[in-house]
Amino acid sequence: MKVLFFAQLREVLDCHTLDIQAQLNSVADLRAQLQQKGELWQEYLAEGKALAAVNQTLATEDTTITASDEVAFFPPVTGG
Amino acid sequence: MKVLFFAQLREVLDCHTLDIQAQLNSVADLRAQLQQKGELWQEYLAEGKALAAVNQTLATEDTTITASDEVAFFPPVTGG
Amino acid sequence: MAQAHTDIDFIAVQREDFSLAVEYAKLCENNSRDGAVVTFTGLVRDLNQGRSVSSLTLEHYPAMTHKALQEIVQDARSRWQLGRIRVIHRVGRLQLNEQIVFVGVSACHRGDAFAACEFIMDYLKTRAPLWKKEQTDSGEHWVEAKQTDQHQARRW
Amino acid sequence: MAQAHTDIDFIAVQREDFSLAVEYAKLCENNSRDGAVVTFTGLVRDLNQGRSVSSLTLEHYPAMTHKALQEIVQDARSRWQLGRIRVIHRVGRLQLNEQIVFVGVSACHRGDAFAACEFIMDYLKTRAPLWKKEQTDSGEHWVEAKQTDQHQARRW
Repeated sequence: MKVLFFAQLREVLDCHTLDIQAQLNSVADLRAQLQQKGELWQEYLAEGKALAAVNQTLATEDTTITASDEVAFFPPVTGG
Repeated sequence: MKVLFFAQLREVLDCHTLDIQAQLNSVADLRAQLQQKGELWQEYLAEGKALAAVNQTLATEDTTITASDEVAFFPPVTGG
Repeated sequence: MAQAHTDIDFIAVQREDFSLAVEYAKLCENNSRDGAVVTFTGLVRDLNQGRSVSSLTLEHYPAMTHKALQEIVQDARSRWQLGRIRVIHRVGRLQLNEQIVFVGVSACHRGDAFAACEFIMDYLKTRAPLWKKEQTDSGEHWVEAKQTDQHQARRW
Repeated sequence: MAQAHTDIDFIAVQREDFSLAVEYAKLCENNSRDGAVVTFTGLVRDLNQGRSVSSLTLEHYPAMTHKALQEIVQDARSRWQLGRIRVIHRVGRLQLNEQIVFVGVSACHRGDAFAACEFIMDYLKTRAPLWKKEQTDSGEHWVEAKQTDQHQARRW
């Protein structure tokens, strides 16, 4: 699946897009897997610190994901 | 004192301005006195049907009035 | 302190139309402090309480209207942190779709601007000495005050 | 039924500036049903959380932003009786005093227009994927989400 990062997250992780092949069932699974990539990933992808969207809709930790989904992680939004 | 009427009240009573000489102490007194002028006055100046302002500020029945005041009666407002 | 704002509040009761663009520019120009601007515009609509309206005549109590609006604006200032406030109410004959009333408020925070703008309209509707007479397909008559306006004003 | 309104809602995410006068005209033209128009405009202000701001850069999630705004607008339509809705959010680099966001709502009744306009702003602030980076006198940094925005969105 395609994983995107935005704003501070994109900058701190120095990563805009990842392609993940692993079999994962939920946003929580994906988050846990990504957090293993290093200390910064551990810290900045913590629940509450990074929101998630699945296929361009805000998601919860339970939201299921499949290989064809686009998942995005980003900080709490600050537009307006 | 000068007494003014506006909108429907002005039309129904066919009166825009009155000059009242009597010694009256409150809006309630003036209202009662005016209501004696006839049936239409009785009906259309009833409390709740006609608001009062003393010197261009919304008043209550207790508001005191003197000979030099400008008192106005009008229907509930409908601007905006 | 509210008194000190009198010179930066703009209140007008007039026959002439107004321009939202001009009013908005006056709320914004040389104002880099306020990040939020809320405006309300009221217009003559074609249906009111089931009657087909073609025009309105707005009567008012000239000596009182400006003063009543000023008191409402100062009341708003005592409740919220506001930047600039502009209130315009038209009087006389107004045709369908014409603008009747404008309230514009700037503030640092949007919550204050929204609350003050709605508060001013709610109070204006129940406290400013203005009366509408409608010209409709069934003749001309005075608009009756609405209970809902009383309720909306009592929320504050 | 909310789906049916999609064609009369205008939602734009753009680099270009917008004109309040043009947006207001589009809310009003050939619209004699709605007597109330409420607009909100957000601008780049000089002070934010104590820092002196000279400009902002707005990043967003292009594939999602429009969709998120559309969902917020449809949510508003399900809660109030509304006429027309227009939402514009700018992205890219914005200087001090520039316009950031516009929300305009028309309705028969002013209470609906006020509530929907504020609701859309509150939801936009917590649900639309946009992020501000400030250029200030102490360097460049990402704006932190405010607790007050979360509280304001939870009221609805």
